Amino acid sequence: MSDIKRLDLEYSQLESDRMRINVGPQHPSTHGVLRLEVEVDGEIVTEVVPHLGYLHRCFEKHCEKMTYLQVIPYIDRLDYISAMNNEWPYVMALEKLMDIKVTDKVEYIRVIMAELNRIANHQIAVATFGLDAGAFTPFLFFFRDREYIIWILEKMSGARLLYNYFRVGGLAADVYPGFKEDCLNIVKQVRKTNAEVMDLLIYNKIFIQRSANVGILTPEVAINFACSGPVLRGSGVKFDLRKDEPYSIYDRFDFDIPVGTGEVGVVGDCWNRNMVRVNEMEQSCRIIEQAIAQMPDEGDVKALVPKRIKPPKGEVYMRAENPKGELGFYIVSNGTDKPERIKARGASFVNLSVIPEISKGYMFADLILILGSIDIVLGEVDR
Amino acid sequence: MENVNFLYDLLGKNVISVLLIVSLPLMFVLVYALIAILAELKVSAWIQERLGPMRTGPWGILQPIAEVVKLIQKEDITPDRSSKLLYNLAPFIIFTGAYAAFAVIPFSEYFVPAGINLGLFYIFAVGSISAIGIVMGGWASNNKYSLMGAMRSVAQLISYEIPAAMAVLSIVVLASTMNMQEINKIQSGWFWNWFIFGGPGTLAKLWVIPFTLGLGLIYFISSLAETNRVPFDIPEGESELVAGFHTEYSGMKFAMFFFAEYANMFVVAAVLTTIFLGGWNSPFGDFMQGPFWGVFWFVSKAFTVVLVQIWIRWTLPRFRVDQLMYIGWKVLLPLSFICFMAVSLYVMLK
Amino acid sequence: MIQYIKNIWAGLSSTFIGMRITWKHLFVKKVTIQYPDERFKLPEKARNRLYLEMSRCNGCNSCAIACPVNCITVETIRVSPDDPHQEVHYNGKDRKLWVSRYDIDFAKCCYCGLCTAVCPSEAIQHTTEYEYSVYNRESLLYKFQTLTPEQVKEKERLLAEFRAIEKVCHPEGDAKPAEKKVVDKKTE
Amino acid sequence: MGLLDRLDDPYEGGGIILGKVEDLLNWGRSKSDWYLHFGLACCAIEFMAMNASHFDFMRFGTIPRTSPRQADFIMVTGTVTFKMADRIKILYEQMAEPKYVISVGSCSNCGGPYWEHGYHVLKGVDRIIPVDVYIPGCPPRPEAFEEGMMLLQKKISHQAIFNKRKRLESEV
Amino acid sequence: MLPNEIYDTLKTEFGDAVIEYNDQQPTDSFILIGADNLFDICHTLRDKDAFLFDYLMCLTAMDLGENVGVVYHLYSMTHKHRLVLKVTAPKTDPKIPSVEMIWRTADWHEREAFDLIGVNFEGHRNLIRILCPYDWEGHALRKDYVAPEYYHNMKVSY
Repeated sequence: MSDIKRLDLEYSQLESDRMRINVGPQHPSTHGVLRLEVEVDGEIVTEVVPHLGYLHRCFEKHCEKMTYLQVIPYIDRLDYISAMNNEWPYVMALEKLMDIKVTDKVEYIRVIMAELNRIANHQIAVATFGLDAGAFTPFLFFFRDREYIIWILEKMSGARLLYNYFRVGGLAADVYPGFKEDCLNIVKQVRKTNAEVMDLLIYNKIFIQRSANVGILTPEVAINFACSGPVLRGSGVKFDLRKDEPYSIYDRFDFDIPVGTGEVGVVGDCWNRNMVRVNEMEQSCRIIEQAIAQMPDEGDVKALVPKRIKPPKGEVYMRAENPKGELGFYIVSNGTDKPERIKARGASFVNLSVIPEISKGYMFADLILILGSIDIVLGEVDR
Repeated sequence: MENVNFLYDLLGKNVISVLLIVSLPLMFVLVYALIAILAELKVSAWIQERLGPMRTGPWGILQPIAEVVKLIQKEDITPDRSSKLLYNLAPFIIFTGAYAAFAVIPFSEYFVPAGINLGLFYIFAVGSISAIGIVMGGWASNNKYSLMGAMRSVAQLISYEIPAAMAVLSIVVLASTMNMQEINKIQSGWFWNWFIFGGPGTLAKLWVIPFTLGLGLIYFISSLAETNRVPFDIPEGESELVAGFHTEYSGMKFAMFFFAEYANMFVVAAVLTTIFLGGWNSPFGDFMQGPFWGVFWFVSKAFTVVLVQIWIRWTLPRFRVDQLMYIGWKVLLPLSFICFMAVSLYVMLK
Repeated sequence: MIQYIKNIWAGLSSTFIGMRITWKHLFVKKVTIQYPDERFKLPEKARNRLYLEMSRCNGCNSCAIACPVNCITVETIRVSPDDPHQEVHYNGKDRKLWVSRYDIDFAKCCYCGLCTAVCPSEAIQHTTEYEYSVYNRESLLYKFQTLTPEQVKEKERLLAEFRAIEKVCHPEGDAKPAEKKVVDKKTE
Repeated sequence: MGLLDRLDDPYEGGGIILGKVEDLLNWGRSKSDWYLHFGLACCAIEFMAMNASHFDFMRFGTIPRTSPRQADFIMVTGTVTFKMADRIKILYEQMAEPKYVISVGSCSNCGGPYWEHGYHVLKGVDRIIPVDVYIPGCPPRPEAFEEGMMLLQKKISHQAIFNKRKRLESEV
Repeated sequence: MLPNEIYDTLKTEFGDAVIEYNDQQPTDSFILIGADNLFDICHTLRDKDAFLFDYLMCLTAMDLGENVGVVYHLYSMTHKHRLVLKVTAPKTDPKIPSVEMIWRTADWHEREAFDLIGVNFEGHRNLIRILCPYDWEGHALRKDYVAPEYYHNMKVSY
């Protein structure tokens, strides 16, 4: 495997004692089964080589064998933390391909579901980031709140994690009575916990010391690496598909795009990336409140499409703003009920590729934080 | 010092009584460690709105006993490519270092296993033994994570020894003795006679109180670092170094590390209690003062300090290794010098 | 120098703020649900273990087709007209197919709920039952058929007899082709 | 598995004292289970949720360890791929006896949704390491994890060190 | 800029290298280009002020039967317009110039395409497998792919 090693010349000519450490695939803070081959000079990281594929579950192969409806459970298992968000670009792509308009109620429910799931995802992201820094308690505060969100999602869809809820042209089930009150309570609870965690973790001096000025990602590098989501916004680029390419009904809501401000540290470091997530939770809360207020009570959510979905021959690329970044589905239909090819452009996959670039020269402990701040899910990286 | 040991009076100075006196702290360490483990589990759980162990005995109070029973039965692995002698010796050395410190800890007016005159000096000397054990264990394991953990741990122990020693030295200057029993006796009376509040003295001591408070804080922070507790737990920081220097240890040897960690926590808490918090003295003058109340006060004070350590552990994130050094050398050390000079000035003026 | 002191102060004060928060949480009511003693009430449509109501199942096989992971195996035998056990379906119609085998392998099942959505008679349903951990993986293969092996053989014999008679009556073979309908999605 | 695998020991006996000691030892092992969390995929998130406040796995006396040497059982939560399989085996071999394995979720039970076309998925973790308890679900509810844990505790407390015990009924 | 305008501009600049423009619904309109000039065209697309396609959204390789095709989805952060490029190469010798030097994000996408479809990206600095193990045989997403029976003594099929 000598060709995997790609040392820069200047490094390899230096005479010094370097140690190659294998971080992962089973390591407490690689967020799954990522393996990083790290070369350290004392404590300073000189090279990082990521090795992927420890969770390669052949998603794209399965897509070719399944009907369009059967693909949805597999899509849940891509980014299993935000399964609702995952399904959305897929069904949107098919709706675009088949030229289906969905009703307003469906759109509102989808928005609420996606934003709830976005909050849940960011809670995990911030929590595990704190865990990487050694703070265990905020992790459990966030998970306590996430549980309430999960209960709503479970009441809606029937499952706790992998929902299989979105359908082409509709949804699997209607809202339950009391849904709106539950959502508003969640919003309250999320805000309360966020305020608490701000004090406990985010503005803690030790945490700032650890995460500010670490893993700086400049906007140019971020765009060239096609980073998206909070990673891109943490670098100060105001780019959010919900605003820049408003899909569904996001143009009806009033919300801001939080970007890294450099309030602490510099723009593009781990702290700012993390802060973008915390701020996005607040924006999601705002969207949920508005959507609850605007949502029509009447209307059917069941899809009015034939049981066997047969889109016309064609290709479509649909992308949506996922909590982790841009998730795109490139669907090639050959006119039958099984897709010819589905390519998932995972946000984590692309965001992770920036790791070797931004972690050189920092300490080994920083590498863990940089990895945590990028918020990857290996299901989406390896597919 | 008269150093009355009531057991010697009771039984005479023979082999049995010596053994008894030696083993009493051991019993104490074992029982205390079990309670501390339970406290750690329970406090962490309650802070996080959980319940902690619930299904082993009522409210899970038998949990640590189950852990010990289990650890006895576990297979004891010696990695194939480790340095066998050092690997097997390391846990014992660490535990010895932690346990040896108990020799001079004054539990009560009448009970201190060895009331030597250089008590504080002895504690610092013995406390450094564990560094040898850690580096032995980390190096002999033949594991990169262990090695890195050991190196970090030793660097940390050595750096934080100095501010801690400065803090203790200030109190030595204030008390003009290194005998821990003597230091305790000086602090008798109400709680404002404790050295954390400047020790006994007239109102003129008011200006030195901030400095002694600072010294107490400096010693407490250094003691956190010396026992590898959060926020200074980088030698065994889970998220970076899997389990640090004891990654490769299993079974009883790991239990030794575990016990040594909690014993160390108690040692530093005991030193803090002795030199800053009045040791076995009742905080309320003569109220509840006496040899047996002394044990109660001493243990409860020390255990409160341990609880605070646990409390901090579940609140803070951990430092990075360079920040740790920065705090040790550039923050705590200068501050401890300033406090030391202030205290010296106070003693001179007194 | 001022920055130095500010940093120390920020470090200490934020630590105390954090400790105050954790101290408060030490005494709030705990949220833990102590599972074996008290349980969280699951919503009705929670998707856990599948249950098949055999009397409602008409052997249409649509669940096996809908299943993305092929964990359902259905085998059916046509009911021969002279079968002594004629059964009336839940909707009042006669049973057309005996379900001789209905297996769900819960080791494979992905609990997606697609099979319940397509079932015309609502025979297959997700239940709220989730406690069925086992020591052996074979125990996760659930067999739902109510017919005993002897009954299955009997039905097969009856069908074969009926077919033979039919063949004699209609030698051209305009009747339905004689087959034991083994439905397997893989061959589809 | 060495000492503890003597269920089929031909002779019975051991007497009251050994029996009681054995009870104590088994009690200790069953009540104190340190686990090596082997988070692989979706089930790992539910696993984290189970560790969180609402379900609180620690009630069962389970403490997470990150080093396999100190773990008593390994929880394989997620899809095991071929690239990963060797590592799981190594980790399992690094654990100290007595050791147990809980396989969580469809994927590690038998490949789950990926059993048919998954060219890169190991069809069941029991092909490389012996599994004690299978927890079905995709992913299982946190309560199901806890039920599996109780099942493992039951199994441990029925194991024999000194004298022969009856096999668990459901195990036969 | 709309795709057809981009096509016209490219056509005048590169001539025959730009083969075809397709805007049949419901397919996203795409431009088919020849493999030889891909690098230059991509370079122009990224750097020319009128295009400024600085964001490579997605790179997909697919098995088209006799050919393999690679699809590039481009986006411009400044002009907010998008473009789909398509390249094909024969399956027997699938050589396509690498764009890794233009968009660094293409690095892993191309490695993935090499891993799963077997497209040989010329000029890629580190073209090794990314998802499958390094000693894996065959390219799994090809339509004629047959999974091996055993991998490291572990049975592959159920």
